[in-house]
Amino acid sequence: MKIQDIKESFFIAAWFILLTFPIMVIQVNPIENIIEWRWWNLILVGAGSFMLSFVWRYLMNRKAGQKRKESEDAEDIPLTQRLLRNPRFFVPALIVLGVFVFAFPFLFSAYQINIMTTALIYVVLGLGLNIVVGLAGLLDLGYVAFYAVGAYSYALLNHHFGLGFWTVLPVGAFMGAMFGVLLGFPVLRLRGDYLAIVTLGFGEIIRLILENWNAFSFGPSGIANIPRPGFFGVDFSLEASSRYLYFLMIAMALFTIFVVNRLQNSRIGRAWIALREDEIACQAMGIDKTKTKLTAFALGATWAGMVGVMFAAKTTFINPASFTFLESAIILSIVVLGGMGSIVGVIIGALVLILLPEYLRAFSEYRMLLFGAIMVIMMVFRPQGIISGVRRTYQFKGKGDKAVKTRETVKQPAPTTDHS
Amino acid sequence: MEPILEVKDLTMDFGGLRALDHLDLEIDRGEIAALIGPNGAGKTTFFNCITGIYIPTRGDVVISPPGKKRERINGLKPNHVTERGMARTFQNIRLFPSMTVLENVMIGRHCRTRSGIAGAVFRGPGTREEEQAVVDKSYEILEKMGLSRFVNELARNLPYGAQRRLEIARAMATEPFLILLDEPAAGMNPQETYELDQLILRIRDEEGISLLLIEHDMQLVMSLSDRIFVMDYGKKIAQGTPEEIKNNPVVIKAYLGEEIDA
Amino acid sequence: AAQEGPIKVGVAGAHSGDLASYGIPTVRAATLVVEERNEQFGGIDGKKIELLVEDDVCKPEIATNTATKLVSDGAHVVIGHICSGATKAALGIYNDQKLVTMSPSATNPALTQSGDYPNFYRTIASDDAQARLQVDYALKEMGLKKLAVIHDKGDYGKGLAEFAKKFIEDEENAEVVLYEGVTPGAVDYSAVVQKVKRSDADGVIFGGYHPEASKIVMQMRKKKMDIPFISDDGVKDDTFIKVAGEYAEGVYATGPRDTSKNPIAKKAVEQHKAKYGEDPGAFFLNAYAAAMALLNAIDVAGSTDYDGITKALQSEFVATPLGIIRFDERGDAIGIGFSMYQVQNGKYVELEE
Amino acid sequence: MDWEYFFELLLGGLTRGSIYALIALGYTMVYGIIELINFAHGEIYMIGAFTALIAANVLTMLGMNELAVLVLASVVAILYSAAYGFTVEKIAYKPLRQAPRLSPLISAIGMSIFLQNYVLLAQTSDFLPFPSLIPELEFMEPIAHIISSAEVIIILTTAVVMILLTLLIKYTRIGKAMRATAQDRSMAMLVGVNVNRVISTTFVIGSALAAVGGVLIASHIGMINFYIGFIAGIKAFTAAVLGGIGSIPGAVLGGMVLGWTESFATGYVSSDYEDVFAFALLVIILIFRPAGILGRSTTQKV
Amino acid sequence: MLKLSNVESYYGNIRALKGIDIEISEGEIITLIGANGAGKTTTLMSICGVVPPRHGEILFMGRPIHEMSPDRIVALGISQVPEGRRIFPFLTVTENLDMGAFLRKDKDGIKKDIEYIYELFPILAERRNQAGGTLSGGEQQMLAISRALMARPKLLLMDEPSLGLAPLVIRRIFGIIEKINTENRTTIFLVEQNANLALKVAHRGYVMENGRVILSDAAQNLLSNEQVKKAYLGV
Ligand SMILES: Nc1ncnc2c1ncn2[C@@H]1O[C@H](COP(=O)(O)OP(=O)(O)OP(=O)(O)O)[C@@H](O)[C@H]1O
Ligand SMILES: Nc1ncnc2c1ncn2[C@@H]1O[C@H](COP(=O)(O)OP(=O)(O)OP(=O)(O)O)[C@@H](O)[C@H]1O
Ligand SMILES: [Mg+2]
Ligand SMILES: [Mg+2]
Repeated sequence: MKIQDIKESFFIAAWFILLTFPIMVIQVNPIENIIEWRWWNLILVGAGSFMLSFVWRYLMNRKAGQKRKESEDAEDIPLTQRLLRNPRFFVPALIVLGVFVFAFPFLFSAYQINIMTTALIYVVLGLGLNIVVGLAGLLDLGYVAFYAVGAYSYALLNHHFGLGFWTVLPVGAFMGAMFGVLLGFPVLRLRGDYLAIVTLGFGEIIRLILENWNAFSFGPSGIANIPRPGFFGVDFSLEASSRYLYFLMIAMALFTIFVVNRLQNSRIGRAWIALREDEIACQAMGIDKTKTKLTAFALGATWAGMVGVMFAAKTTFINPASFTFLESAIILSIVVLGGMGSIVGVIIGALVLILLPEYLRAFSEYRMLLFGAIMVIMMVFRPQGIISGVRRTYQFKGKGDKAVKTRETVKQPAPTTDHS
Repeated sequence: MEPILEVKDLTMDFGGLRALDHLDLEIDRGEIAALIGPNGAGKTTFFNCITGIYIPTRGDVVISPPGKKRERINGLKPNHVTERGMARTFQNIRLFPSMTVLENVMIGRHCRTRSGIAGAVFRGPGTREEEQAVVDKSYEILEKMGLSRFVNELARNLPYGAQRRLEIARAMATEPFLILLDEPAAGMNPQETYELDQLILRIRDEEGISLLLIEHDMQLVMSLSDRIFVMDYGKKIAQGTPEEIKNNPVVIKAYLGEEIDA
Repeated sequence: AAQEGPIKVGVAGAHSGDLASYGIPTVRAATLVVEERNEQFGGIDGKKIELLVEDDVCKPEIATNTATKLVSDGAHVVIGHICSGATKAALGIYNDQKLVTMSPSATNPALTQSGDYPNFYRTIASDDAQARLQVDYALKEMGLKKLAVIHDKGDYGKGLAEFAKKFIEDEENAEVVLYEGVTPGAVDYSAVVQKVKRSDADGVIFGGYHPEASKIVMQMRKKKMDIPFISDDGVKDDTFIKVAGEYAEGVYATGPRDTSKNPIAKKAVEQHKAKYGEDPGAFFLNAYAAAMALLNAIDVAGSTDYDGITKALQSEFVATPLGIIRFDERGDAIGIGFSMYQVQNGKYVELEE
Repeated sequence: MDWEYFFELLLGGLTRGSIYALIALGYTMVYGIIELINFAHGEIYMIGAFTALIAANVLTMLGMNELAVLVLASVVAILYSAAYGFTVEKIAYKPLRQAPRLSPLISAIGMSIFLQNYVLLAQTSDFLPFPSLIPELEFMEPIAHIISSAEVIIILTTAVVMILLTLLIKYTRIGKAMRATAQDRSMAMLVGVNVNRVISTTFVIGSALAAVGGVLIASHIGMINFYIGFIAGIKAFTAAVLGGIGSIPGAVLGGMVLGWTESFATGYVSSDYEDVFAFALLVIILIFRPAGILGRSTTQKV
Repeated sequence: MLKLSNVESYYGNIRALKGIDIEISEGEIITLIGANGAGKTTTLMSICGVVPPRHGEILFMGRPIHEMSPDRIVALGISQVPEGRRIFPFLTVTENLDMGAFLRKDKDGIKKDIEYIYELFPILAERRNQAGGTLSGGEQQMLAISRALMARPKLLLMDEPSLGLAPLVIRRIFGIIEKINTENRTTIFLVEQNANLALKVAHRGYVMENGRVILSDAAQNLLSNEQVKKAYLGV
């Protein structure tokens, strides 16, 4: 068995040496017509892939083994879920977390506060997109467009009319919703990936218009000097204003969690999930497909619009470069990686994906390489996301009794690529 | 007898293929009717046409819900048809597989409840009451259908027969006056079929819901139906009581075969 | 304030992502300058100089993180950022902390002209200065009348083109017959080239970088259009000549004056080749100059004190690869002359005025 | 109407469209079989171009003649792209066969980021001039100002590849296996299709096509860097969807429509908004034909 | 011919088969009956390798097949009429039949067999160029059976072949089952809800409950077994 593994790893190492040979070893300089042979890399690749193949195999075996270990009757609930359900653990944990969240900006540097605020922005974005993708099952690759709408609403309204942050915050949310409906109407009858490409296109259209229509949006040079949110006219130092923004974002995130959680367990939320599962059956159950999808779309967009205002206020400068497709892709990754349909999952996903590149700064130029690799590895070894969604369950005592208690336990397998 | 569903001259073409051919049909209030016919006769297509999934090439579909006005419903979207009180099940089971059994039924209550986004967020007393009522009513239906022990199971993990019953439960949750069942007994063993038989009778007798079922299990059809319609090649070739149909030579030739195992 | 420990120089810019090629040369330039200084003089006043290199991918929102990181890590001055947008976003933070910031490549005029960023300096001419030179050259030296102005929709290219357009329109006997943006990275620019042809322009002014310029020039020349092509600093890059090959002949580009004869510039390029085995990339010399100017200012001021550095930057001339420079109150470099270059026999040659 | 201008725009659009189509073909094949928007496809194309560049330079140094360089460099690029495609599938997608629908998509995005940075780090961030491998044909000289040899070759290659692929899918055994796998994977197993091999083959063919595109397009444009795959990928994806994703002729038609839209939009309106037009057209077409121009209708029998 | 010993199969971590022993000799018709969710479908899928067993052994003509991939198992001569029909929705009827013969090389033979199928099921002939996905339920079922026959298998696994078929057609199908069994000596493993019919054509039968085989006997005996009668034959 061991010999077999080593053999296989040798083969893998040989394959990767061969595979990476031209790119890793040969460096051509067509301008000077020099070719440099970096043989040393060959050894690096060989040794690296040899080692990694063992790690990979180990992890693969573990993944397979994990399934096997759980016996037939064991409750199929992951540890995290069990902990979350246990009030003895849950309540103190929540308190500790609350204290930490509150103390955070007083313990860490402005930089840490700043990136945490950014991460919180993405938490809200992720939760917003989760409504669209995770609950309603509409693959939206242009979500960042609504974020841009919010950000530009603030920047432009402030620039032209001097409107303040608090005035524009609801306006931004409203504009997001408007654009959500605007896009939603024509395209919601599209299925799956066709919807994906159209939303991607829509996202690009918005960005391109912002980039090209100078008279309206100031083009690629963007809008500067956007004021930070005010607090009864108090002027803040950088440090203090970072803290203020942080707490604003915490509040916004809590608000989002509250609303999304309620929506998810409501009549509308159920309709979204049902729509994701089977459109035809849904209609046959009396659900208006278009209206329901549209609400999901518009609601998702509302959060993006709202948090877009926040974004503009935080960076104090915006230009179209912040709203590229890659941004949408990252937000989508947050949702999927965290675990579709799970609020806790999305929060963790956002923290991981946004803080990761920041903490990977230590690896300087290898930062994004590692980031990409980690995305792949996380998906391969945890395809259902960090935390998988759960369905609400109800307890009944007996015939004719009222539902007495509600809690979430049944693990919800995300929809698979089943062709049946 | 007061008809609650009247179909006149219903025709459906798929390209060159005429799946329904000038079909006329009536269902009376409180009736259990059956629609039978060879494979490919157009039975499922008939369901699809009257429930708004397909738009028929021509013809009229008129409903007269008890206590409400007569209404022409062709061209309505499926959800509107359901709102007006016609619910259905599917030949290939179409549940919401990763929702729980209770939630599947709760979805059926959707068109009979109203709370919107604001209600969901603020969760005022009205919404809470409505939600509680949805849960209670859904559970009640599940109990009636003998599914209460599965409430919190995911629909996809249910045995086949239970899934069929769940589909019926879900349809009942929409408070229909007429339920259309497409091969409800398919994949059930005789024992389960017998239970289904009893269940359908109970639905009619206790809830006062009329039923139209498509079925190939003649034993079930003959024992349940008040009236049977027979289709072949998109046309109605016969109609009558089980006795009449059993002995109708046209039906025997086209569908039943020489002897019946009933 | 006098401080213990090393002097920390932040270097911020795009080091990954699609714009990495504009940010990485700056890191290398700063590294070379600082290494040399540390080796030869043991730093400044006996204090070693340390670099804090941070990536901002040219995105404003990341740039604010980068900036706070540099601030938190105790940077004393910053070289960067690379893109004007990111620079603007970051400057607010540096300004609050009173950190002198010097960009080798952010050309947006507002950075110095708006007065919003007193802590900002740059070793590159602003868009309007370049555009001025392009237009003057086209109209006065070459006598062109009908100009097509093309840009790459980017911050830099479009900013420049806007100015060029304005300047041309301000003149009496010249007009802009076509004003158009091309999409960077597109596979083919033939439609735009056709459009230029149809517009009957007698010259093209281009704002943007060399990859787009070379594609447009090649397609123009292949379609037998020989009208002059006047572009900017982003095109004055040897890669352009290499890529466009024979088609590059005759193309004009503006750029900092006479660097090829400047001994410091020669040395800098040599150093780069020795260490990295290739020719330096975009804005390398600007960054080299920025690093030298900042270190010199710290040296002169005797501390990393904001006011001291500011004063030194604005009063002391320093010899850099771009010439002997100092900065005006707004932060633009004085002494970086701009010249027009033309590709002749496969080389950029400075045109005497 | 200025017919010459129109005609030139038409030709320009044709070239551009062929380029999109060539990459879109690989996209559509992969999508067709595992319903995965393979965001890493653009990177495979980029790696193909890089490998060709490296090979061409090495071979030229070794003193080979032009034709030999063209042929050998292309072969090397095709082999390597195919190998990369194969490896990527094995690492990033195969373990996700049973996973939720969107997981492989995220894996693909991660892969795309990884490959971009891999080339960025191992090679350079700068643009590199790409040798014009495609020779200028003598007999084309008189019309060279209208259409270059390289453009003609790109258009022809696209046409030939499309026809070959259509035949492959329609009539060969592997083609049948591909279609079956695409429609119902476990049923395909049950009629004896080796699904893993079919999927691998699809990736290999799609990636090889990306390399063909890489070589042709890079030598047409004359330069490459590590980022070219991204834009090409998005455009190709759009083209594939426009034509009806999963359909081979659809990918080509989609590419053409996209190319022409951009060309005419630039020519008659403004290139500022060429992409806006392209995406707007996409939206409009999909509203009227929700499955793309040649896509099969998605109406389901219930 | 086929021997399952102590086979255990899982869906994720649900143990659907809890140690199954089944033996089938060449030329037999064997039927497997059991309530919904007993694990009948899982048994067939385990034989074919789509749901590979985690424990136990499956021998086909003396060769262990429990670790083989489905395509190799199929190549040994096993084909299946799967539950839920699994018609390739965008292939035409003819193409679907053609896929059934994927592993066969004899072009002429395939052609002849397709014609033969069209004789058996004239409705399919009428629909030959229609996409499989738009067929009616029963038409699809006929197609699924025909597709499996196209492979000319040594062992034919049928999962509820009568599902959704008209009474006339059901009789025809069972006629075909007996015919290919006697004429081609095809071994048949039949899963049926319609236990009455199934036990009439079968030689032997197994009864499953809850992932286990609880009873096996000659078909006649099962038909008269009180327990079976009560649970599966509906009195
Ligand atoms: N969308 C469609 N496109 C083309 N033909 C269709 C379509 N839907 C149904 N048909 C055809 O119409 C005919 C009637 O189909 P339908 O499903 O109504 O039959 P059915 O009576 O329900 O048969 P079964 O008992 O087998 O379910 C069939 O021959 C079928 O092939
Ligand atoms: N894809 C699946 N995922 C999880 N559990 C499954 C899956 N398929 C079947 N099961 C479970 O495995 C058990 C056996 O199912 P199987 O389909 O083999 O039963 P069956 O005897 O064929 O029943 P039926 O008569 O309903 O077809 C059941 O409890 C079922 O819930
Ligand atoms: Mg039917
Ligand atoms: Mg079964």
